[in-house]
Amino acid sequence: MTMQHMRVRIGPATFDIRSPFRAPVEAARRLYAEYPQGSDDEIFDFAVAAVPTVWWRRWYRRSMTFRADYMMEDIVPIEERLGLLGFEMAVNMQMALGYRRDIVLHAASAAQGDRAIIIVGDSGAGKSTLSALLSYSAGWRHLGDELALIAMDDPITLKPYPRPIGLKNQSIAVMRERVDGSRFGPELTGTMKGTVRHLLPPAGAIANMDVPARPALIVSPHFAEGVAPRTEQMSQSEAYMRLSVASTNQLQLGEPGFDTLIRLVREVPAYDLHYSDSEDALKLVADLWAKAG
Amino acid sequence: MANETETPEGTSIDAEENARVASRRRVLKLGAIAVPAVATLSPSMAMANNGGGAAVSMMACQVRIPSRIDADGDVVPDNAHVFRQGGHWVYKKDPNSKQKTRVFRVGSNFSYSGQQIKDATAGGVINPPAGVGRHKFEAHVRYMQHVRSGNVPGAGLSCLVSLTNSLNVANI
Amino acid sequence: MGESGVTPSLILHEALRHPSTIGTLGTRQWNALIRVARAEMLMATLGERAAGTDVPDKARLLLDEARAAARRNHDAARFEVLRMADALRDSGIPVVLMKGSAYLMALLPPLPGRNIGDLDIMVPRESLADTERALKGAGWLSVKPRGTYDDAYYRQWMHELPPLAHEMRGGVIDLHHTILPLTARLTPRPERIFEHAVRPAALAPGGETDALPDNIFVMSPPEMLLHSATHLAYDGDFQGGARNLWDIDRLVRHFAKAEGFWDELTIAAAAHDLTVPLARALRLAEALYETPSPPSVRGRGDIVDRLALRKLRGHDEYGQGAAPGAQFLLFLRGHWLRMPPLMLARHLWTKWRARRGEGRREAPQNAR
Amino acid sequence: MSGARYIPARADLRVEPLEDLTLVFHRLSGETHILSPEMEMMFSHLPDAGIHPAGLLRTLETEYGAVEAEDGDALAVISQRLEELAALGLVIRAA
Repeated sequence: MTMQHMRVRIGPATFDIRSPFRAPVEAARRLYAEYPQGSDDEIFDFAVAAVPTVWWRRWYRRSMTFRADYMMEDIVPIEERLGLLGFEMAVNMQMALGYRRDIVLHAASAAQGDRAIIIVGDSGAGKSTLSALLSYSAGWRHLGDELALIAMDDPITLKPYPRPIGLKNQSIAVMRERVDGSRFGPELTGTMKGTVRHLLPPAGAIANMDVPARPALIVSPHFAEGVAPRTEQMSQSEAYMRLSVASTNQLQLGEPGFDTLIRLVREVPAYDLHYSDSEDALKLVADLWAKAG
Repeated sequence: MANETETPEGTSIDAEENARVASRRRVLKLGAIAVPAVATLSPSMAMANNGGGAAVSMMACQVRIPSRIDADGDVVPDNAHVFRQGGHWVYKKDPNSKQKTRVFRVGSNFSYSGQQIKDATAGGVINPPAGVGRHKFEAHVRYMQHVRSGNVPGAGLSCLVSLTNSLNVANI
Repeated sequence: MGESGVTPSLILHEALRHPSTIGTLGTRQWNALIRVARAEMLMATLGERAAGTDVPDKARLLLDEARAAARRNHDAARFEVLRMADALRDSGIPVVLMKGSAYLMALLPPLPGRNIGDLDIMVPRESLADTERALKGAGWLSVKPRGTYDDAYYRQWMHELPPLAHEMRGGVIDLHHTILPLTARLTPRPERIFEHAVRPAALAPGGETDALPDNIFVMSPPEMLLHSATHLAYDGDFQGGARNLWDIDRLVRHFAKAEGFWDELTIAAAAHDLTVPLARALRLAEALYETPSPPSVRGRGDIVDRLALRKLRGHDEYGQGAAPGAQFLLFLRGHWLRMPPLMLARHLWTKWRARRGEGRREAPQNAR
Repeated sequence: MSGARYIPARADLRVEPLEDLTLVFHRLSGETHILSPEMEMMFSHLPDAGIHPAGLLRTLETEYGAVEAEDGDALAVISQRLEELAALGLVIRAA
C-alpha cells in the first residue's frame, strides 16, 4: 500500500499523518502549509492514520477509519470526503488521551502581550467563535480554539496550541464577513456537527506558537438568542470544578495537576458571559480585561 | 448541605473565633441524613469517560428546587400574583401581556438527587421520578438547565457539573 | 528498518532485554520503538528500564511522561486494593490478589512501569456469594452486561463473576474462583492455590509493603508463574503477549534464584494439569527475552509457537499488527481452547447478533 | 457503628480551602473531594488521635451550644457523615 504522508508540529507536539487515501492528506497539507513541517530526522509525538474500513473500501464507496497511538476504536467510519475532519479529530484525541506534560483543557485561549484569556465551555457554547473574533476583530494573539495547555510550573503559563479554528454552521458566515477567503479550508457539509469549515489563525499566531503567556482571565461564554449582555463572577470552587471537568487529563496528573488548578483559580478571576450578539461578547470581554488589569 | 448562615466559613477556627462563636450560642444545624455532603472528582471515572472530560459521582449530588417554578423553568418572583385557573396555578409573567404562564409548586425543601435526574433523563427520554408529574418535571429540568448556565444562583454546586451530560440529552 | 532485517517488535524486545542498546538507535528506529512500545503497553516499562541510559531529549520526554503515568496508576491501584481489603477485612474469607495487584503489593520485579488495570482477586468458590455481598455492601455494584445471556454465561461458564464496579470511583473488581474457565479442558485445582498462598510481605524484597489485613494473600511463586503462563497461553490470541511474557521473564529470573524452584514448579504444574501452557510460555519467553529455563520444563516448539511468534514480532513501524493470517488462526484457537465446539458456536452467534443490534442502535448518534 | 473510632488520614491528604468550599486532594487515589461546609466543619474537628461519633458530637456541642439535625438525630447524622468519609478513605475506621 503506498502511503501519503506528512508531519506537522502544532505547539509542543509533532504529528505524523498518513493514509493510502490521497485527498485527505493533500487537504491536510494545504491546511497546515504555514505550520512547521516536521522532518524525518526527528522523534515525533503521535502517529495518526486514516485507513479503509475494509480493504475494498479503498476503491469502492470509500470510507475510512482511524488508527493512532491512543485508543481510536470507537470512532465511526467517515466518508472519504470528510477525511480532513477525521484527522483533526484523531489529532485532538491524541492530545486529550496521550499528552501528559501539561494540563490539557477543553478550552480556547488568546493573548494580549504576555497575558492570556482562557475560554471554557461545552461544545456549541461559542468558544471557537469567540476566540476567532478576538483574534480577527480585536487584535488578540490566537493561542488555540479547542485545547489549552496549562504548564504545571510556577508561575503558571499557557502554551499555545494554535490549530486551525473549527468553525461550525452560522459562525462560518460571521467570520467570512471579516476574514479573507484564502484563510479558510474547504467547506465540509453534513458532518455530525453540521457544516464545518476551518479558519487558519492569523499568521502571527502560527509564527509565535512557541511563545507562552500567563493566564489573567477565565470566561465561560453562553450564547443565547435575545438575552441582555451581562457577566457574573464564579466562585473559586465553581471555577475549579468547571476547569477540572473541562480537562481531559488533570485528574490523572496527581498532585501537580491539583496544585496547578488550585493556584490558577486563586490567582485568576473567572466569569460567566451571557450575550446574544458577537459585538456584545467582545465588549464584555474588553470590560473584564480592563478590570483584570 | 448545611445552611450557610448557620455554619462557620473557614477551615481552621482559632481560639478567639471559637470563643466568639460559642458566645453567640448558635444552634449548629446539620443537613438531612440522606443528602450526601461530599462531591468527588475521580480519575478512574475520567478515564472511563474516555477523555471526554471528568465525571462527578452522581450519588453525591443534589439540586434543590425553589418552591415556585414556572413552565419556562424560571423562578416565580415572590411578589407575583399566582392564582388558580382551569385547575392549574398560573401567573402573568409579563404584566403587559394577557398571556398566563403555568406555575409548579413544591414544598420548601424539595430536591432531586443526581441519580434521580440521571435515571429520569436516560437515553434522551424524559421519564419523571415517581410522584412528579411530567409537566412539573420538565419545568424543573428547564430550571436546572438555567442553573447550569449560571442564570440562577444558589443551587447545589456539585450538580452544576455532573448534570451537564444528563441534561444535554434531555431535549427540552 | 528493512536495511538490517530487525523488525520494530524486535527493537522493543531487545531494548527491554538490554536497555543500554537503545543509545545507538537512529531516529527512525526510535519512532518505531515508541509506536510498538505504546501498542504493547510497554512504554513506561521501557522508560523504567532505560532510566540510566543516554537517549535523545525528545525520547526522554516521552518515556518520562509514560513513567509518571504508570506511577499514578500504581497509587490508584494500591488504593483500590486497600479499599477492597477493608471491605473484606471482617469476612474471614481468604482473598488472593492476582496479576498486577499481586506484583504491586508484593513489590515484585514485573512492577516498574507496568500498567495495572482492573483489580483481579480470587476467593474460594463457596465464598463467592459472601464476597459479592460484602463488596456490594461497601459500594461496589454489579456491572450488568446487556441482556441476560451475558450474566448467565459468566455465572455458569466463566472463571469469574460479572465485574463489579465501584459506584463512586468506577474502579472495577473481577472476582475469580479459579484460574481458567470451567469449560476449558484443563482443570487446575484452585484449592491448592489457597493452600500454598503466602502473605504479600513474605515475597516482597525487604518484606516492606502496605499493612494488609490477615486474609489477603498472593499466590506462591510457582503458582503465580503458572497463572501468568496460563493466562498468556489461554487468553485467546496472544494479544498483549509481549507484556505478559515480560511479566513471565521478570518472575522467572526472580523466583529461580531460590533453591529448588524448578522442582516445585514442575510439581505444581503437574498438580494443576498446566504443564503444557507453562512449557509454551517458557519457550516464547526464551524466544523474546532469553528467559532462562531448564529444557526439560520448556519442551519442544510447535506450530502454535510459530504463529504466536509471527504475531509477537509482526508489528510494523507504526505499531500495527502485520500478520493477519496468524491473527485469525490464533483467534479461533483461543476460543477453541476455552469452550466445547457446540457452545462456542452458540456463543459466537449470540455475540454476533448482539453486536449487530447494537451497531444499528448506536451508529447514528455515536459522535464522540 | 457508633462504637468505632475515626482517625483522619491527614498525611495522605492535601486540604485547600477556597473562598466558598473546601477541596481535599487524596494523594493515593488521586481523587479530589469537595466538602460541603458541614462536612468540612466535622472533618476539621477530628483530633489526630481519632474520635467516636459521640465524642465529635460533644466537641461540636461545646463549640456551638447545640447541634440539631434537619431530620432527627444529630448523632445519627454525624455517624453517617463519618462513614461517608471512611468510604472515601479520608478517615480510617479503627475498632
